[in-house]
Amino acid sequence: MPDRVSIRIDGELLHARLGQTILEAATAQGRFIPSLCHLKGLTPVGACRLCLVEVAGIGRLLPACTTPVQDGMAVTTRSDRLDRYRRMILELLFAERNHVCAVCVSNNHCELQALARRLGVTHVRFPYSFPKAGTDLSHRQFVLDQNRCILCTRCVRVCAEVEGAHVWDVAGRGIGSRLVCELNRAWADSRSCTGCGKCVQSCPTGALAMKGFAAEEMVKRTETITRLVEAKGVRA
Amino acid sequence: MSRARIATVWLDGCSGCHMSLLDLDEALIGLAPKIELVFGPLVDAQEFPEGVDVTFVEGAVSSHDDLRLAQTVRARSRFVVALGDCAVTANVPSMRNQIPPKKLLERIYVDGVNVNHRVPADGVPALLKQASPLHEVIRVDLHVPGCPPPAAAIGYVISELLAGRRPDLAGKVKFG
Amino acid sequence: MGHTIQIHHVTRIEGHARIDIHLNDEGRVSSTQFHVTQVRGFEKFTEGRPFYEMPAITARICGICPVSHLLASAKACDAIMAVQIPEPARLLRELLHCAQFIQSHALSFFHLSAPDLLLGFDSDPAARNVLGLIEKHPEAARDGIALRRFGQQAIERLAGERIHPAWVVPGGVNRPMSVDVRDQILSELPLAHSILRRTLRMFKSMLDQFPAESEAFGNMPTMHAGLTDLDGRLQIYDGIVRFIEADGRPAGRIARPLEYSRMIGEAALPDSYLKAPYFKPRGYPEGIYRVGPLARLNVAETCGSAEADRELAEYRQRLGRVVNSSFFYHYARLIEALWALERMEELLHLPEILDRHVRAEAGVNALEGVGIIEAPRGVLIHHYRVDERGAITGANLIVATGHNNLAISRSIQQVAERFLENGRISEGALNRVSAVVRAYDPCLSCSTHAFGRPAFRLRLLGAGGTVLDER
Amino acid sequence: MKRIRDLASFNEAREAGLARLLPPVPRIAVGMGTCGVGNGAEAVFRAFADSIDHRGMSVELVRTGCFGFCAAEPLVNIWIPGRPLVILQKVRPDDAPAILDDVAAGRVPAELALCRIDEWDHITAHIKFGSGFPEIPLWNEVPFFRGQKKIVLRNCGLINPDDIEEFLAVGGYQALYKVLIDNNPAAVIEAVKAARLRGRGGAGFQTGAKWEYLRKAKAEPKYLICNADEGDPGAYMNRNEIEGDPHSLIEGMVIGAFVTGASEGIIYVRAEYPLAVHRLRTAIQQAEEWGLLGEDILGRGFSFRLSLVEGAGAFVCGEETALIRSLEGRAGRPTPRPPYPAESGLYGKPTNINNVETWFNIAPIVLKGPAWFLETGSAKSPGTKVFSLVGKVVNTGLVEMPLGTPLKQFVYDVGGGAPNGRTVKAVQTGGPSGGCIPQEMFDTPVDYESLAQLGSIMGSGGMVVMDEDNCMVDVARYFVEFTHSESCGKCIPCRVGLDKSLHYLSRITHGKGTEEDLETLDELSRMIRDASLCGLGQTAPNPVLTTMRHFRHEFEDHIRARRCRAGVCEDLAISPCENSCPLHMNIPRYLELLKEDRLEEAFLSVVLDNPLPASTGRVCQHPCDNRCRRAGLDEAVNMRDVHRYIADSIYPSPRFEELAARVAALRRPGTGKRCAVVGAGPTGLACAYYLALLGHDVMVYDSNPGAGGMLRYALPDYRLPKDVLDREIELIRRVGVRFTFNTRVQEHITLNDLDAQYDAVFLAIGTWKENWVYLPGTELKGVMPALLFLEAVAKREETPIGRRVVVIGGGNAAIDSARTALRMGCEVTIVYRRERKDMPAIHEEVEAAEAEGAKLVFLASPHRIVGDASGRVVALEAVRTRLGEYDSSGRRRPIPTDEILRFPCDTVILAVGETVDIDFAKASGLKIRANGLLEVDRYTLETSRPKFYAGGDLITGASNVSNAMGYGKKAARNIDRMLTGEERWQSLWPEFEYAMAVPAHPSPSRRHRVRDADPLVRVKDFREATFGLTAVEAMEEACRCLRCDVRNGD
Repeated sequence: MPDRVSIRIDGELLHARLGQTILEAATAQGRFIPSLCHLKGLTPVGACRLCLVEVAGIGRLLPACTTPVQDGMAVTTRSDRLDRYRRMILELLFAERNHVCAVCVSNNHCELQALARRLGVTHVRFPYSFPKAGTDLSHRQFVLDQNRCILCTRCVRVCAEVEGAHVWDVAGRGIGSRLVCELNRAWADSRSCTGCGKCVQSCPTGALAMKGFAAEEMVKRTETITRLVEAKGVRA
Repeated sequence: MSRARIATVWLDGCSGCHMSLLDLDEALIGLAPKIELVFGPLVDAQEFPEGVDVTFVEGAVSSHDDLRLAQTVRARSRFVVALGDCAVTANVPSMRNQIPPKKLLERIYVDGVNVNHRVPADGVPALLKQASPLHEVIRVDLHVPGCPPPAAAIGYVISELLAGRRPDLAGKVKFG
Repeated sequence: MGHTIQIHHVTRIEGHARIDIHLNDEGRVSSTQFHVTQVRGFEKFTEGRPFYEMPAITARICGICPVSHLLASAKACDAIMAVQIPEPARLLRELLHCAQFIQSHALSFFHLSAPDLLLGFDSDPAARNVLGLIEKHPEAARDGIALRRFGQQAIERLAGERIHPAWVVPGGVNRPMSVDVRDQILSELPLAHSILRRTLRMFKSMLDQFPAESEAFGNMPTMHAGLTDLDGRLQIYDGIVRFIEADGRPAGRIARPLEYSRMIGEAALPDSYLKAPYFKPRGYPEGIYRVGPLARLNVAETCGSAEADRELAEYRQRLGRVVNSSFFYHYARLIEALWALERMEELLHLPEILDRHVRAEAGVNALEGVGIIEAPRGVLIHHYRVDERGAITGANLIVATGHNNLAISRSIQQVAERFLENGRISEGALNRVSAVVRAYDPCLSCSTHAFGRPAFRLRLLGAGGTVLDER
Repeated sequence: MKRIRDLASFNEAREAGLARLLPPVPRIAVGMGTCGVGNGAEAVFRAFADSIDHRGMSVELVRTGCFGFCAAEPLVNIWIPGRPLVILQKVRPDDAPAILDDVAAGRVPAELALCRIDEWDHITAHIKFGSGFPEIPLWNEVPFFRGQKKIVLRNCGLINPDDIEEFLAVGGYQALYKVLIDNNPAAVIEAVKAARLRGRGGAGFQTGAKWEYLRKAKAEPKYLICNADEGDPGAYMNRNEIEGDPHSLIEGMVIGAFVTGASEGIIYVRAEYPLAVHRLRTAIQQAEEWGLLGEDILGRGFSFRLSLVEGAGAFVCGEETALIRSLEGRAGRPTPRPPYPAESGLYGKPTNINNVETWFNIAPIVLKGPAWFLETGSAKSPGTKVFSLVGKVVNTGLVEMPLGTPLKQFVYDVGGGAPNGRTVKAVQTGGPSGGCIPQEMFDTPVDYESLAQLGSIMGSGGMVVMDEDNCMVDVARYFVEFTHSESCGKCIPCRVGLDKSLHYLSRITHGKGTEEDLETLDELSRMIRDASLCGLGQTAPNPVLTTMRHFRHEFEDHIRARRCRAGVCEDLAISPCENSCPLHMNIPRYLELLKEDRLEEAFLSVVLDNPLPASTGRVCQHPCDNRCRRAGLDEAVNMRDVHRYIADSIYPSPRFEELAARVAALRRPGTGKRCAVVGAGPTGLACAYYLALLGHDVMVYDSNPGAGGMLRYALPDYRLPKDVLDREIELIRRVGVRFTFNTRVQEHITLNDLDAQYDAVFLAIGTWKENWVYLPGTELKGVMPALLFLEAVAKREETPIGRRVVVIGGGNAAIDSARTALRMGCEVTIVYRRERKDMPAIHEEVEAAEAEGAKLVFLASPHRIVGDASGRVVALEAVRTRLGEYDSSGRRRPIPTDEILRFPCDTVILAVGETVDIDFAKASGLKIRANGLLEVDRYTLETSRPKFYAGGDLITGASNVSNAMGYGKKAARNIDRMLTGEERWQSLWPEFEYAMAVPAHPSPSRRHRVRDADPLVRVKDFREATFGLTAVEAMEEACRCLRCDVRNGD
């Protein structure tokens, strides 16, 4: 089997490595496919559905982050339908919790906010849920604000896969899903948290933040996570 | 050419969006001959007039007064713009939405005072259960998010509307 | 039979309010009611939020003076962290605040009140606004816009945004000032200075045109409150809150912010979402006092800058040591703006203002913190309680217009009695009722932590409470 | 010792089993699946056991699984050696002694017998029970079983599931033996592929192909999983299959393991199925002991370990990747595919998952071959599928039908249609993720592709039948509520999207929805379907999308008219009776007012809701009866006759003047608007009355010399005395309505004239044109249409009627004609082509006609009218029909036979339906629909011409008085809104103050009925034939109301 394959992305012929996902292949060529749950270096989960693309000959939409490239694959990353669906998904996220961007620690540095701007979401047509979502301020250094959580599980994965602590997981189901620390403990009471802060740095929104950072101050350094994973990979 | 009849309305917001409108600065002087400001915090008009071309609404819908005014605005305006995050998303005013209004008011007017421990009820509008974005109570023609939206975006919207075009805001505005 | 006049929206103020004027059977004013019609509940819904988010959240109380809330809030947070912020940060915060004073005072004077003063209280209401001003008095309008822009631009240069910047943080500010910014602001000062001088000249020349207004716009003996330093100089960022009697005698002071509640009590009103603070030693409602430019100049011995002090001297020569007519809020406002400009220049020339140490960092070191500053409209108090983790457990906010609530109500009554004749109500008279409210430059948005409907509503109610007329 | 190692030991075990299945003594087997136990089978079993012990009888008593007919449980099988197996139904514990008496005597209790089985094809074996009992129907002669083919359920309900030897006796483990002996796995996979067996879990993927992937996968070990996580509400196929025949599942899995190379098997079964779990555990243990599972199976050196895992009841764990995560001990959340389980499944190893039912099909395919399997079902979907048929059908239960069977066969033949004469509206297939298929599409064959085409799915086989009492919006809401709460929450479309879908649907059911909501809901649903990660999300919008596609009008009713026709959405109605009333009378209000002895207010309440209460009180079809919740207690409240009583107490009394004045005083101030109403029938009168009350100037035009339309000219006097009608019309005059009689539209006044003179025009012309059947002989003398006949009688005109009359038809006009003719001294026969229950006429009227001496002939389709040389009628000839298939109205289609019936007569009255004479409309620019009726907006009743509205028969065709009046009322509301730009409707009703409390202890009391005059007396003249309720009866009837209008918090 050839190591390299040729695929078409939006009509353009590109080369990709076998084993790469569509998202990796596209990103390597500088192409943009929106995503929120994906973070390079962590196991892709295909949960946010923003990276859905159309693949010729396949009836359903496929997540670019988990679908491996195949030789001769023709991928469409932009279409009227995909644009509409992506906007709707973003709107659903905004409607789900209380994203008060204006006063958020991650204002102007938030991936959700940036995607909304980029994809032209100017309002949320769905009624807001305005749920009661709490905060966990117990940790000395960090804060969990459920109001801003989009359940992308990057923190869950980075903690389990990179740090090896598995402090975070998702409890409940459906609309009642929420991030929990271990078996629903206060963060400060965690027995496995190493205080490494990788979860904070991988979080795309203001859900996980450093304590004491005021509005607009929380800039996440997701690329450090990716670099760390790559460095580990080299070591291994 | 007749002047465009423009109104500005402010519901449950901080006036920041109106201030951002004023931040057009000298551009306001250029705008003055093209528009007639028929209602708003900057002008003396008691009733929201009929036949308004464009109404900019700042603020979330939070009380019964807000709701009524929003409905009047819709009935009497050709084009309604939700201006700023409070009108678009309910923003900071919505932070009260998890709390029953009664509790909220009692905290302020019963627990929070030294004299006359009681919630005002005479001549003041009742609070709605939740503060809502404008489009959840009336049809909105254009949304301009931002806290506040930048003056440039507001200027762009006004000039496009005056030119009879529908402004395309993709990439120009954001929440927050 | 008796009437009540209702002003539905008081126009050209920053907030939602309505006025009811009750007339008795002889058609004379029997009572007035000032309803502030919005409430937002910042005190309650901030519970549970991390305290260091408070500046950004409470700034959303008001888009006109967000800086005041940012600063009061940041000061309360400083107190919770129990830190003394670096001196350069203190200077930068004050600098920012001065810029806000200028833009806010410009807005109040030019955009909101100048239409009354320049076009006339009785002029056509349809054109009695800033656009009308642009048409009839383009120079004044341009001056107003330029002066406001100067303030807003300075805020933007320092803090990144004109409205709701995120620069002021607990412990200081989050970025030092660059030399470039300092030089830019410095270069813009002269223009602003010339506008202010011109405006003051113009205002003084007009003073004689408003004898009735000077006499009846809330002309009453009340206490006054404002911030000064130990030497009695006008302060807006930090200092001691002094209370004086209507004749100037000292009445009390708040030296330590945490003790504010010894001096200030709050009363709920049955008919307004705006609470009424009062001078506690005197009780409610006798403890009426005023805050804001008029009060500040009454409380202060001097401004502390050369030109402003010259103007202050002239002001006192004209009106006396303690000025008790609220009509002169406008005059005091212009003098203050001049002072703020001079203070900006002074601050910008301090070498340490460019220092890079602008932030103190700390966690929760005190479970309670109070920040008191002078907002353009008067004393502003933020009071927070937190738990060990830093979550807000209680907040109380007393804003400038709140302090003035009782005074505004009385002023309305005074104007109503003076200008309503034979139970009839002319548009101009109604406008004066609104205008006296405007003189206080009330920020009802701040006061109810809501900004609301643009104008007052006015209702004329019969003795039985039936609505006879609505405007 | 028990281990089977060779054919000899195999046969030995079979013989032992057979001896238990067909013992030398009678065998009694009680159906004890969960369903049977739930219906009391335990007690029945104990009763038998006690009785047998007590008598010391020699009887084998065993437990068995469920035979599938849930509606008839508990089921008991009785086998007496040499006789057929007889299945008894609805057996109660105290039946046991009598049954045992019978058995002892070699009999079976015929009255309890459901069916008999002479011989049974177990597919893997054939059992002959015996012969006899010809009076008991064979099992497949019972409608419920007709058409069923039991492949999967081959053993269920017949063998003892806890006894492996009985399973062996019916050919169990034979297929496994064969596969192991043949030792040709590839051939088995080929056979499964050739049989085109598709996964019965719902997705329908080719089982053979899946097995092949697993066989080819390199990694070890390989896992086989049986998905028994059946979570659809209302579906219980897998439960019963396991409970009835656990070894078939095990055998299928062992075969699968051998041919794919899997060494570990796991059955993932719901913990909510304790009995299934218990029987499986027993079966696994037995199979291991017998050497059919575990190490060295059948001594052929092949090993396969099978274990059982109980799922915690998450619906999403039916999705294979989520199920695997759950087995691994992680949260049951699905993962994207690829990678597929065949490549990387449980613990990252190759894994194959099949549904319970799929495994059940394996042994038959192995033994009988793919060709045999292909004989059943459709080309693309061979074989059978088990469905759980539940909901609004008479016969509920587990049904195994060949794939491709049309839906209507399930609903009507097997299910027996809706109970209580209701109309079936839709079937939901595939459980909460499936779609609703409307009754018009019941010809659809039930297979994977056809269902998908309609937006539904096969799913695991749930089939929920819905009738007119089901609100389709509520149905969609219910299913979304389910999937919403079962969503795992991993992907956003499903997690948040369903939450918002539910929000919109709830909003619509609460009457707060908007048309924009519908659009958003549609777009959102499509997104959820296309963008969700797993099958749960991808299929969850199906109920919404299909109901919006097939029942859009119901959504629109909720949104635009704020009505829920089914009366399910409580916020949209005052009470079920009010909701069903075409006039939306506030029935609980007048009942309560009467109960409080406030007759005059009760009258006001009635007459403000309905301007012709004395008429409707006599002739309304009373749909309210069908909705009355009292019927659940004893009988429906007689609401119609109470309002007749109220009207009859006032109209002829001196109080009339005062009350008429009170009604007239409610008239709103004059608006100065002028309205014309064309037609003084019930529709026109209702509209005119309300328009006048609303302050408009109203003129009613009619071609007749008096008002009332059909009420006056078609309803015979014995049903509605005309002096009663006159009083009602007098009241309508008092509120200001004026009339112009003897004026026909187009002839005397044109629509353009009306347009010029009035601000609004309401057209309410009735169906005066008789449908003419194309029957040879209609030109003969003595043939006449019903309406002309009735009109002539009403106008006291001469009618050329003979002595012997035949009436053709089954509607009210037919019965009216018959009863009128009887009163004229004729001998009357009514000929109707369908059955009695299909007659559209009011049931009581049919009975009255019969009592008065009319002869009724059913299932006779008129064929020709025979005349003599002078052109006079001498007879009617009809063809005897028999009942055929169900048509789209859910009634059986009459099919002609060869038998000819002849009815000698001199008069034939045709009452086969009426239509509107629409010619006037054609010339006036009014749009006419394809069915010949006027086109109007469903909600506003506006016609295509501005200012013109229409209602009643003109837009619906022939209907009944209340329906017609309902349209008039609705039109008045819309016309008023158009004229004034305001919604003033509610302002017409004064505040009625009355108690709002439900009766604390409703004591049982029968419904009071009106009394009829003696048929022999009443048939002699036209005096009113029924007497209304007395004051005491009316009051007692009012007291029977359960006050459904009272809500919590009132």
